Amino acid sequence: MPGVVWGPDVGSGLLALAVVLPVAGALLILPLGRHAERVPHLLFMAGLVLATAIAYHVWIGGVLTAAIGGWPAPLGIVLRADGLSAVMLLTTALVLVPVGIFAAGEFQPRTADGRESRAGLLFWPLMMGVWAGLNGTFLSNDLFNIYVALELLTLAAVPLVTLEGKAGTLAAALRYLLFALLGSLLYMLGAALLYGTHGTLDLTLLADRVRDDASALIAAALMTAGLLAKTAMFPLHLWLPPAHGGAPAAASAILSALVVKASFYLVVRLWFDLFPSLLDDTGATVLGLFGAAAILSGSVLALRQARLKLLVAYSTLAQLGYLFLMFPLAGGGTEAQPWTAGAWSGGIFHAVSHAFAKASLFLGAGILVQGIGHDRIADLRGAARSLPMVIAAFGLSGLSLMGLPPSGGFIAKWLLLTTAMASGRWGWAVVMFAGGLLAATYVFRVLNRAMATPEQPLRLVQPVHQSRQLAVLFLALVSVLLGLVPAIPFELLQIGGGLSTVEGFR
Amino acid sequence: MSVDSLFTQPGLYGVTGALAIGIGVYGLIVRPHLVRKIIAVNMVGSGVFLLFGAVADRAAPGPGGDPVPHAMIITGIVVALSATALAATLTLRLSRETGRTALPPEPEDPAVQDKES
Amino acid sequence: MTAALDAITVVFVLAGCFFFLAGNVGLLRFPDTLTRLHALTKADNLGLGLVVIGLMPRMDHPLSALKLLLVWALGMLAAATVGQLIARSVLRRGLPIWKGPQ
Amino acid sequence: MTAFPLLDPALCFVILTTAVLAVAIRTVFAAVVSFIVFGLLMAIAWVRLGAVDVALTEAAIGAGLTGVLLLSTVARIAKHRADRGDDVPILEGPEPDPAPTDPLPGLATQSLAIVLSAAVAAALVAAVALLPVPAPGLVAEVGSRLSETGVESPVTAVLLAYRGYDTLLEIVVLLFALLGVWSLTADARWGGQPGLRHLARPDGVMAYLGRLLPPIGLLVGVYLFWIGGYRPGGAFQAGTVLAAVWLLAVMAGLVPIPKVSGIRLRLALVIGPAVFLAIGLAGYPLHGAFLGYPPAIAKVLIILIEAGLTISIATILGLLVAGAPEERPS
Repeated sequence: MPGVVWGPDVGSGLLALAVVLPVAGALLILPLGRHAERVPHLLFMAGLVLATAIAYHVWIGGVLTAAIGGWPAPLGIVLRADGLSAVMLLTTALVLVPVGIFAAGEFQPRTADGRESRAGLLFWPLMMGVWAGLNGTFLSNDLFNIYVALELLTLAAVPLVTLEGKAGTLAAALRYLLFALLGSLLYMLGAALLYGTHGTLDLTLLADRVRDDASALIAAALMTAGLLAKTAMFPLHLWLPPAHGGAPAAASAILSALVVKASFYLVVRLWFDLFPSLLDDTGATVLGLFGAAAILSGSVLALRQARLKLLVAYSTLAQLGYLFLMFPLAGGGTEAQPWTAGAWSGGIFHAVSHAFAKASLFLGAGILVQGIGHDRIADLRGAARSLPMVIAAFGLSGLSLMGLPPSGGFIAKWLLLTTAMASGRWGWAVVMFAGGLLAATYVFRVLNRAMATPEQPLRLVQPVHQSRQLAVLFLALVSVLLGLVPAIPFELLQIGGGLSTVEGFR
Repeated sequence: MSVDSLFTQPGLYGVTGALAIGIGVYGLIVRPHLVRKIIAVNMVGSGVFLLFGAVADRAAPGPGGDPVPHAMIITGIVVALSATALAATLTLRLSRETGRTALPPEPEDPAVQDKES
Repeated sequence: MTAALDAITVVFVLAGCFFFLAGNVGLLRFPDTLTRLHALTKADNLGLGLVVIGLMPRMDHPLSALKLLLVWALGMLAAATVGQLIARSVLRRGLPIWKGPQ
Repeated sequence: MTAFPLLDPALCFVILTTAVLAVAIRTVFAAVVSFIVFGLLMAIAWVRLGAVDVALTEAAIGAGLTGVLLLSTVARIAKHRADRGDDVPILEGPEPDPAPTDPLPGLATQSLAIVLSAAVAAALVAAVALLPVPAPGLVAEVGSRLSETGVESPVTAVLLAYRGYDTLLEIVVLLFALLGVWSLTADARWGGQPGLRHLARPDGVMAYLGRLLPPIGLLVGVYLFWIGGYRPGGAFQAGTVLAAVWLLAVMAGLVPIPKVSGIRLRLALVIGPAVFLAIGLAGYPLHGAFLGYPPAIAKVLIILIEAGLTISIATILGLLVAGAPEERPS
């Protein structure tokens, strides 16, 4: 084994660093206390470089694997990065950098009188924990190791919800925690059954050994149910809006953009890599129906919200619904007509573009709260004049939610739609159209208010630093850019994806 | 399918684990008090671990067993304690701030949320 | 030799179990906290001690037998302390105390 | 095992009885006590299944520490209630479930819960019956490479060598649980001491125990840490014992509980994962992979990691029980 890292295979050596970096960050920030001001930003930048390097190595050399400690599977834990992992890693890093810049205006480890600030300090290690949990999930090829990474994610994410110390967020955080815990236990239960049946938890080994039988079905059902609870998928979704809507804006952005995607990512891994036969089954239709219910109910509820942050949170429920349409759409294909590819690429692309759009929306809502003192949609008149960058970003991100060109959301929904129509399954297409219309209604409802001219010019209660507005705009621009140059991410996504990604974009 | 395997030693503990999970799920749904819910989640966790332990015992009956699941279960127990500590502190804080020890009914009314901010 | 050791084990462990049983009957049947404490701590300490004595000959190393004794000592220490604390709390809170059959 | 054919069924029956009690019994306090008994019985079940390491962990952490946490939660809730003047102390009167403000689920929810939990249990029983014979596992693989790890206990080899990465993440999870607990401090109290009061009178039995037990506890803790390389034991069990000793000394009023802002405390929290991480990174040049140990020095490295972990685990567990800071920083 010696020489693996320093030899030609530098890329594999980088994988573990993607988890080491944020963990080391948390361990550093804690003793540094109020002197930790600059550390997180340096780490976020380093993380972006690292994620880019990993993606680059995947791009030129294909799938990367690294056996931790030199112990190969099934005895040890193997890290594995294919195109999908690399894309998720990059998305995470690209969202975290602007969110970090945005959050610096709100969370300072040192208070004005030079003491250590509770929220100002703890926000940063908690972010590092979320980041480590995300990277750990995206890179691990071992089902139990993923369980530990998911728990790290949960235990770092839940305190973020209550970080501002508002009493109203406590119940939301508890509901979130209970759902997440039950979800991980169900997931672990499925993993235990797989271990009992096949004697390994390594995804690659399992993919060869899993048969299409009753015990696989029970394990798959348990794991999927657990992960649905963690993803806030209908009908296990009610914990999400109060938790995401009540958290500080920077935390909401991370929770809605990235954290729920980790468990979604796992559902994709399980269904496409481990239990591909399920895609042709009624189970996939059930997932799709849940998705459809989420799209419609989430959008309608978003329409009825009086506050922007809650509107954005309910819109997350709806947008998560689209992700689950990929399961029924991927099934039923033949070699001549590979529905799988279009549905898979569409679903993943939606997850990525929604991450950028939603992060931008939550940060924008946070700026409105800071700048004009509230986020009541009815009283937004004049906001476009006072905070033009934020409202512009809202419009751009809104394109992705509605699925209008040019945006990443358009490409994603277009892929899903064409798959649905090409395979003659009109029902799913109708749901997507309806969801798009509803999204347009709630986006324009906000824009309409914000662009209206007020009777008196809107006065900012507190100045908003330029860098925070730029962070919001940057995220919105990325979500649009994805729609303009989709080819690069698509080629990256297809690396090592096996049957699921062939013929994706073309 | 072999029903006989349920009546071996590991089978017995596997079934006990399965039933403990069922009892825990029931308690989690039905009991409103948050300390009860935390107990119920821990009960589900213990059941999951016991079932996994039965799996390990099948691979190598008697003292020792399969050490890989054992190590995972130890990790799982520590993780469960971590989550319990956080949940307990949240419950405590909720009780001090609001006097409640249960979650409010589904929080769908935006007015409730508006009051909070 | 082994038969004699086995006999010692059986006798002492059974005796220990009897005291555990007695202690638990007392816990269920006695009228107030103090008497229940009395039953529990006395009988359990004795029961644990007898079980320990019964198991000592079965250890393959004298050091392990000593560890068993340490278990007994720690068990008694814990029982004594907890008994004290509970009894004190009964007095401090003024809980009802049994004054003999009415 | 064959001498008492009824031992396992009886144990399983009692385990399930305490499980039902923990859910169904009238007061929350009694439910917590039932759960602790459940946990201790689970520890016996682990011995029956030949998993002594797990039994130790379950008894110390699953039943012991979890129980302490839940009991202190119930007691502190009762104190809040008493402060508000709407209820009685916990040991005398039952903690009402539900409290006056807590809604009960409707009949529909209850029936749904019964159906759902029965379905889950039935599916799992079926899944257990479906497990294949002969059972697959990794017993042989673990044994065949044990010599490269330098430790003799297979479980310790899995925890710190083969799957050391899990354990690294696990200690980080534990640390984040503490950060989560701390994050619930009121801003004005940040930097102060956790809310563990010492209750002992200086000449009382508690103070006596607090003086008598720590040396023994310390010895047991170090022993558990050391024995982990050979037989059941290790950093987590040792850390639990040390945490208990520490809390005892605090409650006996012998040592003050440190402020959460203290730099030495912060360093004690991170030393375990930091040493783990550093040795893991040294694995790149030494053995060509993250967390790779050269067989020649594997044992030394594992002992170093375990020593750091024991310190951090003891500190974190103790502070988790102590809770969020409640005293203002002076």
